Amino acid sequence: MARVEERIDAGFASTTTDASDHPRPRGDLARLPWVSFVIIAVMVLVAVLAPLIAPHSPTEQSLPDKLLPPAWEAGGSTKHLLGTDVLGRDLLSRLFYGARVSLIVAAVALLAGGGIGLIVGIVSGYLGGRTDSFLMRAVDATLTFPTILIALLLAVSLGPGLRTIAIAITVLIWARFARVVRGEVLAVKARDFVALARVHGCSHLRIMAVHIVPNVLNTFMVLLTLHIGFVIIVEASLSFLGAGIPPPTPSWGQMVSDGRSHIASAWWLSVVPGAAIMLVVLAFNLFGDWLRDWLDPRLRQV
Amino acid sequence: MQRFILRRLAQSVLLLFVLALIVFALARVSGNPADLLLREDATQEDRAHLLRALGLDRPVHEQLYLFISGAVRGDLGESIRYRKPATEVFFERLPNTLRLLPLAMVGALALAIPLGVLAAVYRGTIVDRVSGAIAVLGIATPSFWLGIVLIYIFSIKLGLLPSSRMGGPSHYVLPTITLGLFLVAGMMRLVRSSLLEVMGSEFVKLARLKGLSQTVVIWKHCLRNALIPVTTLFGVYFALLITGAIVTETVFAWPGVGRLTYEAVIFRDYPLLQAVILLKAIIVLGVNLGVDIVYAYLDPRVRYA
Amino acid sequence: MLEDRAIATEPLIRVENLAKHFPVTRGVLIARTTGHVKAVDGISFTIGRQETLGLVGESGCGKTTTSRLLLRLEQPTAGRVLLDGQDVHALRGADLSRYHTRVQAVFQDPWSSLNPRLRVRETIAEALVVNRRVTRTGKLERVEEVLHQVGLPLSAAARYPHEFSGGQRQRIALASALAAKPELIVLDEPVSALDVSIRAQIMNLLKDLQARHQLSFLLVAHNLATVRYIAHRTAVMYLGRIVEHADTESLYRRPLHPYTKALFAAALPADPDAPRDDMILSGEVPSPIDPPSGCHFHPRCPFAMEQCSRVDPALKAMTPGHAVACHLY
Amino acid sequence: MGTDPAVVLEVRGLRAYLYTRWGVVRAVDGVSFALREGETLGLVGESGCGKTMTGLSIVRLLPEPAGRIVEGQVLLEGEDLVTKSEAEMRRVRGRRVSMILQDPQTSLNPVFTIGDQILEALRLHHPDGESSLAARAEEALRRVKVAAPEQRMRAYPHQMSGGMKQRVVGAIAVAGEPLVLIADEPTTALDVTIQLQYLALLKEIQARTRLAMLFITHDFGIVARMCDRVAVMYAGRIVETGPTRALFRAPRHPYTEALMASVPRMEGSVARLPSIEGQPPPLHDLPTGCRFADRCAYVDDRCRREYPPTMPVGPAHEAACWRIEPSPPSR
Repeated sequence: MARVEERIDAGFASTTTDASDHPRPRGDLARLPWVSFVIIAVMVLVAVLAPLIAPHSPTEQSLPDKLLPPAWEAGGSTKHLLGTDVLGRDLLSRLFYGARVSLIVAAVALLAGGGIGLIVGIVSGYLGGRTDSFLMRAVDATLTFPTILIALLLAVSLGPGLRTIAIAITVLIWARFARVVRGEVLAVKARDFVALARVHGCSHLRIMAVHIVPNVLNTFMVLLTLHIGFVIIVEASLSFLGAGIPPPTPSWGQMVSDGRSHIASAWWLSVVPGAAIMLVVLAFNLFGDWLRDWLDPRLRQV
Repeated sequence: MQRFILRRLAQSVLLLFVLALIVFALARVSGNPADLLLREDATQEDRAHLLRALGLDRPVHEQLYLFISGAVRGDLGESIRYRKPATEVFFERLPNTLRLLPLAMVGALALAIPLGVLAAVYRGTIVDRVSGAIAVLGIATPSFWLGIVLIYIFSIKLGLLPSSRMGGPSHYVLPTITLGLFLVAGMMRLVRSSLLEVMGSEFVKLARLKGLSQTVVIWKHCLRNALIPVTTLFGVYFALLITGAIVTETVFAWPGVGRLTYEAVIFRDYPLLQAVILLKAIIVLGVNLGVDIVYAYLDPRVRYA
Repeated sequence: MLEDRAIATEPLIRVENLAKHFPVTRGVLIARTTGHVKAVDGISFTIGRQETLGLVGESGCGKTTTSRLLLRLEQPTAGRVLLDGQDVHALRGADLSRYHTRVQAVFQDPWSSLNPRLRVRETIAEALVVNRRVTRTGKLERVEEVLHQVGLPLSAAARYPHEFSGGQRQRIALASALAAKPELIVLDEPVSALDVSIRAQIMNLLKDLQARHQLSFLLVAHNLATVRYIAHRTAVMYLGRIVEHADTESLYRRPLHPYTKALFAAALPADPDAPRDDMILSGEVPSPIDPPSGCHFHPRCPFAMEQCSRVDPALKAMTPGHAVACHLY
Repeated sequence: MGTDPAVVLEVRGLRAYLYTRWGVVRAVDGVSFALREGETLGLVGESGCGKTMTGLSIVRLLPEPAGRIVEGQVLLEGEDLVTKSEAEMRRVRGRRVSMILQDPQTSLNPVFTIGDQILEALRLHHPDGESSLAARAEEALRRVKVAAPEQRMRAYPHQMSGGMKQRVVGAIAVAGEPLVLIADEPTTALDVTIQLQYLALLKEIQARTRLAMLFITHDFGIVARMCDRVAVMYAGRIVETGPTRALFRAPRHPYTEALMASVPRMEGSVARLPSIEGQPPPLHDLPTGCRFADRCAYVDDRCRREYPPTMPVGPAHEAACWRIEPSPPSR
């Protein structure tokens, strides 16, 4: 066991070492946020199995059944557990299919945006110099600019759809990843084992692949998890503004938007999908927080 | 200091230019921009006429020159929906947004800083947990949904507050809460974590060793250091507010530039959207410049660099 | 290797007029050079086979930059580093690969010098894997050999760095330096980050390894007692220059340069009855961006003469093997 | 012994633990010593032996919320500091007990000028007019030999060298004319020639003010130069205390003996240093017996079973080891 007390006089913190140099505190795995974990698991299952478990088609209209309240309200029926919308479509089924959209968009956008951010961060941090200052300027510009406007612009010029929204969210998040990853790369690069790798004669490629990337991967994973919720909210907001996945494909943001004009008479149309968004985002965020504390306690709020 | 400001100014202008290029290019990737401008029932003659009028039949570099020189003069095209110059529409709506934004910003700061400080000072206690829960919920709640829920509860069920449009002070309550809440959450966590970091530093120990009380040390020595990251992020927060205003103004039918953005999207009014984007960019960049100056004042290490 | 041994008279390392100036720049987009930090400013020395050269001085004197130049971690502004007569910075291809096995390093902070994601055996074998074709078994055999040499159990090979204490980590770092059978190991403050009770363990280990494997060391350190214990010869640096250079015994018994005297006087002997010939220097080390004219030490020197501020003193041999750069001699 | 100066600070059976995620770290685990007026006591030990925590316990500034004083007394002129309220402690800190921290680079607040930070300390101790304070602050800087104090008052910490900053920290520490100064490795971050300047400065201040100094260090050279008496700490406990000369001439605890022998000397070369094998036990998992037992050359069964009592071995010299024959202190 490495010794905790070697650091006590230094006040527990050392800037030259990272979390994996410390013994893991006992019992942290047991503090896994089970509730979050279950919510995430249910959402993934529902999204994958939507065609099998959805009681109705999400797009099938049935005007006689329109605006039915949820089963527990007066006038509701067990046929439509969460009621129906203005076109008589089953809310629960739409909710299930909406989960798919949220997850697909999150996966595509995080893979693209996170990937670009990871590469930019590593290149920028490792090479340094002019490449670094140029890339970081671009990052700063993207971060201080209300990038969602670009997303709206894309939606109008390219037409809404999965591709547009994926590009839009990629533009929105790559800079956040790039900045944090670069910071980590700089910290890792300053450590002696990288200089020693050069003394050993490692090529730049090997130094990056063996010595740098594995040491920023924890941070990257945490960052990825912490951004799932963010991406889901952005996707929902874009859908709400009419710049997301076009109808009739159901998405949660669009469902909230559709229900808005009936809020006085059919509150569930907006409230239920919105609550779903909140619950899922909450679950992902708590899970990400836990993962951060466990893997990378140094990574503060980003 | 002056050189620093000049350099930032030059960077901002460069950034605007890049943005203008993006706007210009996006209008053309999906075909001829004229098609974005024409109504659905337009004829071939209408189209040809429009092409000539806007110079879209000329080579691309000439089009770019026309676009940029027009933009510099403040001419960003005519809104399709309003049949007026897009800039004029924007500036008609801007005052309404400017009534809302500062309220939300000040409200968020007034709530986030004390809460963040309390959470840091009473770390691990119930105060910390409650404010932590507020932060987590605030971040997870989509603000468009929050707006709707607030309308349902306070306007429809309780009938206490107006649900939409501008008016007396009561009209400001719900939009301000909706716009400010997610800011409160983010800022509070930032204040807490940066304050905790500062509180662990050696100079805080030294200040305590002088015999200063914990309260004086926190408010005098720590907060100023802890607010430096908050100040640097002020620009980001402002950008977030501009973004948030789109959704909030849409939900509350608030006739500001946020709602205007939504209308431009819904009605596919490309000239209006590009004007809104470029003008908002100018505002955001201006605010960022101001933030840099304040930051230099707060941190002597930057001032004397 | 055979042809290297042929030139028996040639020292292993010969450093000639080595200099490293770092530009000081202002501005971000259009960088202008406003001056140079003369970290190393024209130094020469040799390291023989199985010899330890100690390099001492205060922070900013250029001792670490010198060690980084020898390791090819920096490119020199002027001068050369010769390994067996070959310019180290001109090496390419297979020669370069061979250099990387011949010259190794151990750094100060054992918490920073091991990759936390690699098992100990991978860290140790790195120089072998990169520079030589080794089989998996050959690699593991060598790892076990060096683990044994540095006094660690063989079970350490499969573990990760975080399972070890500072002293054990420094042993791993040493094992990793030994793996490729080097001739020179650059030791940059190898014990100063360790606890007092651990330091002697590592220093003794270094001496044993040198005797057993015919190693040469360049020892960079600020602790004079450590240098005295390990180094055969010692060079004292001040603001990028060597001010005195001698056999360790001769230097410690009779330091000549006023700076060396002050430095030795400031090193407090662990003896309450030691004579206190205090020579407290006034002021601080000047900035290496704009070092004083003439002898760099003259503004702080109690014996400064008129010519000291004008003429830069050259290293003069006072006795065989004892050279000093001072106008007093 | 009747002519001895008065005891100003006495620590009795102090235990200060840290409650961490790794378990309870017994950083200070039964520490006792006394400090007299005008005297310098060296507290020597390796990193992680609890010497810094001892210093922080005295001023009641243990890291929060992990650190807590569990047991014992800290008597300043007979008053127990452990039972004092935070408000009472505030009047103790700076005025009666001061402390200099290890790292001058982070000890000063980067956003305030040097002048502000000195004035802040002075204002607490002299609630009189502002104009006389400025003069006092310049005087304080002059006393720690900072050149051009009028200009330095307006400087920010990042504009000064490490040595200069540590002088400013020193000026702040003695601004309230305290009885006791705790110096926690004040020169570790400084170069040797600057270290000597600083040590000389501390001696000078002490001679002028009859300050009692607790000097925390790991360097026997500094102890030999600065201290009248030494306490050697190992794994949370003091294992040997004695007058500096006696302890250097004849260390009685095996740890002190081995540690002193393992330090290379400036004077005279040795062929081979005797070294202490192994490493100190982890403070969150201490053995029941003597904590040095695993590394001790003279270890026997009793050492592993029972912690040895502290026994006198000479005038004002005591050690905690079973090998010491219990005998009355020679007078």
